Amino acid sequence: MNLTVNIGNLRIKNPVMTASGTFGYGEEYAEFLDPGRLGAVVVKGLSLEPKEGNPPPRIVETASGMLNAIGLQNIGVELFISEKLPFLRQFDTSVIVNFFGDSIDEYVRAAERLNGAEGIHALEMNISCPNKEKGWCIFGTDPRVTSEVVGAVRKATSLPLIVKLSPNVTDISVMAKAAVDAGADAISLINTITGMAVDIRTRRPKLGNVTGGLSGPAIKPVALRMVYEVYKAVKVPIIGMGGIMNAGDAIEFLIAGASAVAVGTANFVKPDSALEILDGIVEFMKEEAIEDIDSLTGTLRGT
Amino acid sequence: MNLTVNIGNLRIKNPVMTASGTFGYGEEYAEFLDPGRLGAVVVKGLSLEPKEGNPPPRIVETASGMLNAIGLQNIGVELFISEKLPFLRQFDTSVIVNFFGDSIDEYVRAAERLNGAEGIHALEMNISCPNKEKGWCIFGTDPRVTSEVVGAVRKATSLPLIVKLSPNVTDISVMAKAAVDAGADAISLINTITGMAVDIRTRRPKLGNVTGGLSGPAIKPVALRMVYEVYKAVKVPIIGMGGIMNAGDAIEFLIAGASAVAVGTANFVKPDSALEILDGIVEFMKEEAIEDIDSLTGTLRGT
Amino acid sequence: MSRYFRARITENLPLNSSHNIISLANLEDMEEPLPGQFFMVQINQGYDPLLKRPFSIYRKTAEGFELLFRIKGKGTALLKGMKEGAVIDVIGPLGNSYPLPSESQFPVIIAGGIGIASVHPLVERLSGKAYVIYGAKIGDELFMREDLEKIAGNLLLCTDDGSCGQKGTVIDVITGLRSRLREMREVIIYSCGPAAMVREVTMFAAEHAIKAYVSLEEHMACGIGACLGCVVKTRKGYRRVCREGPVFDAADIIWREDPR
Amino acid sequence: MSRYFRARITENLPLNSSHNIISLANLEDMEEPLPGQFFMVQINQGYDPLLKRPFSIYRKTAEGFELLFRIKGKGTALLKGMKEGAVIDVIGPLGNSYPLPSESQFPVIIAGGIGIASVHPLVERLSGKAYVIYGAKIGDELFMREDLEKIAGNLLLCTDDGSCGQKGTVIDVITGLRSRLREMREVIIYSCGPAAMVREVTMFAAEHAIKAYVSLEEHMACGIGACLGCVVKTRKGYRRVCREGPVFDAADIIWREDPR
Ligand SMILES: Cc1cc2nc3c(=O)[nH]c(=O)nc-3n(C[C@H](O)[C@H](O)[C@H](O)COP(=O)(O)OP(=O)(O)OC[C@H]3O[C@@H](n4cnc5c(N)ncnc54)[C@H](O)[C@@H]3O)c2cc1C
Ligand SMILES: Cc1cc2nc3c(=O)[nH]c(=O)nc-3n(C[C@H](O)[C@H](O)[C@H](O)COP(=O)(O)OP(=O)(O)OC[C@H]3O[C@@H](n4cnc5c(N)ncnc54)[C@H](O)[C@@H]3O)c2cc1C
Ligand SMILES: Cc1cc2nc3c(=O)[nH]c(=O)nc-3n(C[C@H](O)[C@H](O)[C@H](O)COP(=O)(O)O)c2cc1C
Ligand SMILES: Cc1cc2nc3c(=O)[nH]c(=O)nc-3n(C[C@H](O)[C@H](O)[C@H](O)COP(=O)(O)O)c2cc1C
Ligand code: FES
Ligand code: FES
Repeated sequence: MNLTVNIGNLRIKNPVMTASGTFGYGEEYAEFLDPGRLGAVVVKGLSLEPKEGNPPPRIVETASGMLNAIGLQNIGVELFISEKLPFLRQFDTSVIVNFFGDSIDEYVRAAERLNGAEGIHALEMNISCPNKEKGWCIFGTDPRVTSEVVGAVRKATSLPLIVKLSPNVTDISVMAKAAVDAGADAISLINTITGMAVDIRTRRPKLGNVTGGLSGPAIKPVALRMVYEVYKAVKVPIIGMGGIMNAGDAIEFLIAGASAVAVGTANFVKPDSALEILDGIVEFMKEEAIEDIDSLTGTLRGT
Repeated sequence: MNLTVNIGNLRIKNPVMTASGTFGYGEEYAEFLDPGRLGAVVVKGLSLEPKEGNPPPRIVETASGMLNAIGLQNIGVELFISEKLPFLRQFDTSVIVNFFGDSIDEYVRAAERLNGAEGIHALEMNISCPNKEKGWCIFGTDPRVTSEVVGAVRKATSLPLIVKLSPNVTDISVMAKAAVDAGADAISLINTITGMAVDIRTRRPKLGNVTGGLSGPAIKPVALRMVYEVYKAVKVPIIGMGGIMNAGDAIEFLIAGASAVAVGTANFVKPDSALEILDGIVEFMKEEAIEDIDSLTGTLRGT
Repeated sequence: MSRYFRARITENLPLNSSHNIISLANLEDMEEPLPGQFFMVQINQGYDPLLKRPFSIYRKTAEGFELLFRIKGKGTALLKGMKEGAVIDVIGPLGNSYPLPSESQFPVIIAGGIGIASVHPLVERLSGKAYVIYGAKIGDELFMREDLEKIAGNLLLCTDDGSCGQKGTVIDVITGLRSRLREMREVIIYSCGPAAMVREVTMFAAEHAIKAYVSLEEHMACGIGACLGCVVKTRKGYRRVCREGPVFDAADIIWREDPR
Repeated sequence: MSRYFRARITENLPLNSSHNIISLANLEDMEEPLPGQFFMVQINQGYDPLLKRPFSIYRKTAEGFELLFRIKGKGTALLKGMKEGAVIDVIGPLGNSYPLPSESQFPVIIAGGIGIASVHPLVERLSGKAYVIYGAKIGDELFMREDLEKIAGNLLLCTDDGSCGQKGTVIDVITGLRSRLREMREVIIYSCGPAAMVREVTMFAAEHAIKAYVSLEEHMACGIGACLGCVVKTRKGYRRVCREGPVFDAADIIWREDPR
């Protein structure tokens, strides 16, 4: 049985990875599952300089989901390379580094710095973050800005480049096309959907940042639809995520067009979810006599 | 205690209404709750001509939500007026007629016909439907098309005009502004978020129409955020909906900026939800010594 | 008397690993159910699962009613886990019912698997007068046989593996009866079971110009006719299983290419 | 030995209408918990509620452990409904713990309401050696008193309504002890309870230059330090309650304007 999939010219050993920001830098979860069995570990989003993040509360549970407003807190590229990367290098898995910036220049400099580091197999650009120059609008909601920033980063790195799309757009396929035309080797989606919650007694937002990102099973139907739309629009591999809790969910994403999947919120619910999902996919392939995982991707029938 | 709220120059007796398509034409639910106690009954979306709708399956349950692909099946404006409206006239409530068209001309003609009918207190335009002329793109995802169709309907009716927005857009406040500038007396939101589900054994979509609209508690955080954004953008009254299951949910929408709320999917779960929610709001107003429901709207603090 | 009431679980008995019979005592009055009608039953505490589940009324009891259910997915798994004493919301009785046979009609009831739940009240109603053909994959899934022996005029059991009754499907059985049926006075078929089986029954009825009423299933949200979610295609257009159905004249149904 | 294991509920006893004590038997080995540590406990079947819930380890038992919990919202309501025999996932023991007092330090433990659950293992550990001040709104919410009488060196109870022990808050009690504390050798305070109370305790400690360790609460997703969701503001920057906490040196905490 062949579980390997290609993300640009990176070959990962199986289609299950962790979603950025839900798996830290791998250390905390290593106790609950062997990172060496994962297709890839995607680390918490990094910026050039350390970022302190948003004031608490940062998390609110919602129906079959959760809102988070971490505010992209991270230790910065330098500390990551010196303190976290060595730990990840021990494992027989691919390390995908998620990163972001609040200006195109910051994106480029972060990408350049990461490019040099040993043990990084691919970069995932988070473009669902505010653009300081353009009055804090989100990079990933305007195809022109998207292609501008992706194009700039593309020049700055020789690593496989994954662009992670924001679902908070009218037509996700337009964003995917813009990213691919600008040089993305792969597309990952979806990032969280912006939402909020209110404490009716204090009449205050339940999140320190007022709004936050919705994740978990609640958003799965939306994520799946967007993966399907992007699959019809671009030729590059897709990493699907959004509410994947079990193998069945993951397989839905593969059938809809994803080549690989990322497990996010599920890690919080069951710390060994990612491997349980991998095992379930293998089980399914046996039952359905599927030899090669690639032959499952985009096989949605009757449409 | 004052529960009445104004939607344009329509005064409804309390802020709780039913969401279009989840309450039929009122007949089925009259057995479970007294429509006369509702602020308003919003009927299933009507088109000029009857519409047969989508092939089954039309419904799939999802985590804390459901996908529907009814395909706007309805009996058409004429039959509604002759066969359903008389029933609704018996009750001491406001009747709000939701309608749509697949061309601007159809919208206008439907509005004109409804305008004449006795016992209709307001119109709610559903612009989350495909535009035949513009290659089936959705009216409500382009501000120019939105203002064009709203402007045309505005001229065709003297009734209070509510424009119901689609959440499948990058910036909901832009759509709200377009609708208001074109003459909308009020804004209602959100309609369903497009999603899908896949049967992994048959590899077919679980919906006959492939994609459908996500509703229920799963979407509440997104709906609440959009109501908050629209409240900051326009001055007209807002009817908030999306996953409202209990009084607490409804009150969150009021605090975020809604003047009234609509109860949708909750009707399916508990057929008397709408009145339970109304009673809960009254209870809350007593506890918090709130005299006038209006004084709750848009009172979100610390932002 | 309201069709929205609460009921307390008095017993929740496993019949085998995948089927339970659950008994409920009504806390409010219930309308008299007709054969073939169903309830929308609450199976959740939180919002996942969210919707009520439709279940045929297997039997009316002195204090309430019984449901016979198969553990299919997460809702029925939760229902299986519900303990005696738990109180749940119920909407119903809902839908139409099996039209009773006229004097001149000889009723043949065909049930496949859990479909027995839907036709059981009809078998009771026609006590002794009906032919009942009841099939399942294995004998272990032919439920309440003793009880059926008593109330069915003539009970023909069959299993795919022959572990109980005749080896074969209900279609094999009814086909075997062809000649016998011909001799009989006008026959009327009532059937409920897996979509594929019900479909074959309608084919059989059409071939032999036999009147047949079948109970169909579709996913439901409201259960009362308001959402238009549960339609099936008929020669009269889309019809709501929860309202115009679940029992349909077999001749009216337009079957989908792939029955699920 | 893993910090992710399953446990079976052996008893789920209501202490009053809004509080239960639940006993669990571990199905796998558990690491030895330290005073002040907590578990992330599964309370769901479907996906709503979704996240595990953090609970202090009230007491370690021969077969497993006990939690003392308040029915706060939907998760704890579900936990209250869980029956003996149910098996749930548990992550832990998690977080840091109360640093034990040095020989020269005299421990004063201050618990408000359900906060007793967090400090109870410390009271056990310091058996007889600590002053314990335990307050609640009403006497009905001062739990396990007999047990505390035994293990606390000196137990001072108080209630807002005076229905049990001294009338007033734990702050009133500790303030009353001021003079006595001064005479004593170096005092160290350990405290857990409602945010507003813990905050006042830290104020008191600051005023009187007393070392204080307090246990804080924040909403949690992972419970193990990965999501950065549970931070509190400290003089060293944001710190994770689930990892650098839940026990913090009171002097380090920067309180929010509105403690919730
Ligand atoms: C009129 C009617 C009467 C029924 N009577 C019985 C009965 O007496 N005994 C019995 O065991 N089953 C009966 N069913 C089927 C039963 O409703 C489903 O097995 C049940 O809803 C499955 O729920 P689940 O959560 O376990 O499965 P899931 O697959 O997890 O359910 C997911 C969603 O699909 C819906 N769904 C799945 N299968 C069906 C189905 N076959 N029909 C309708 N909705 C479905 C569920 O209601 C839910 O909304 C009846 C169905 C209908 C329409
Ligand atoms: C380290 C730690 C130890 C705790 N120990 C205990 C204990 O021993 N006994 C006890 O009764 N309670 C304890 N709590 C509080 C307990 O976790 C909450 O009361 C519980 O999570 C509420 O869940 P709910 O679903 O009933 O409430 P809901 O309000 O419905 O919960 C909604 C969400 O908010 C979170 N939440 C709500 N209140 C709190 C809170 N005070 N702290 C953290 N998260 C919260 C929930 O975990 C959930 O994610 C502890 C909290 C922490 C952080
Ligand atoms: C707590 C938390 C932190 C996250 N941080 C990041 C991040 O730093 N960068 C990023 O691209 N996505 C981040 N995400 C989004 C996830 O990677 C993922 O896209 C999203 O949660 C949907 O997947 P899920 O529903 O499986 O969680 C975060 C999500 C959560 C819940
Ligand atoms: C079965 C169903 C049918 C619907 N039909 C319509 C419709 O005809 N017109 C419309 O504007 N909205 C329609 N909606 C959207 C609802 O009115 C509402 O905007 C949406 O469901 C969100 O609210 P909820 O989460 O409370 O259901 C429909 C929703 C459902 C679930
Ligand atoms: S389930 Fe709503 S119409 Fe039948
Ligand atoms: S709960 Fe995730 S870091 Fe503390």
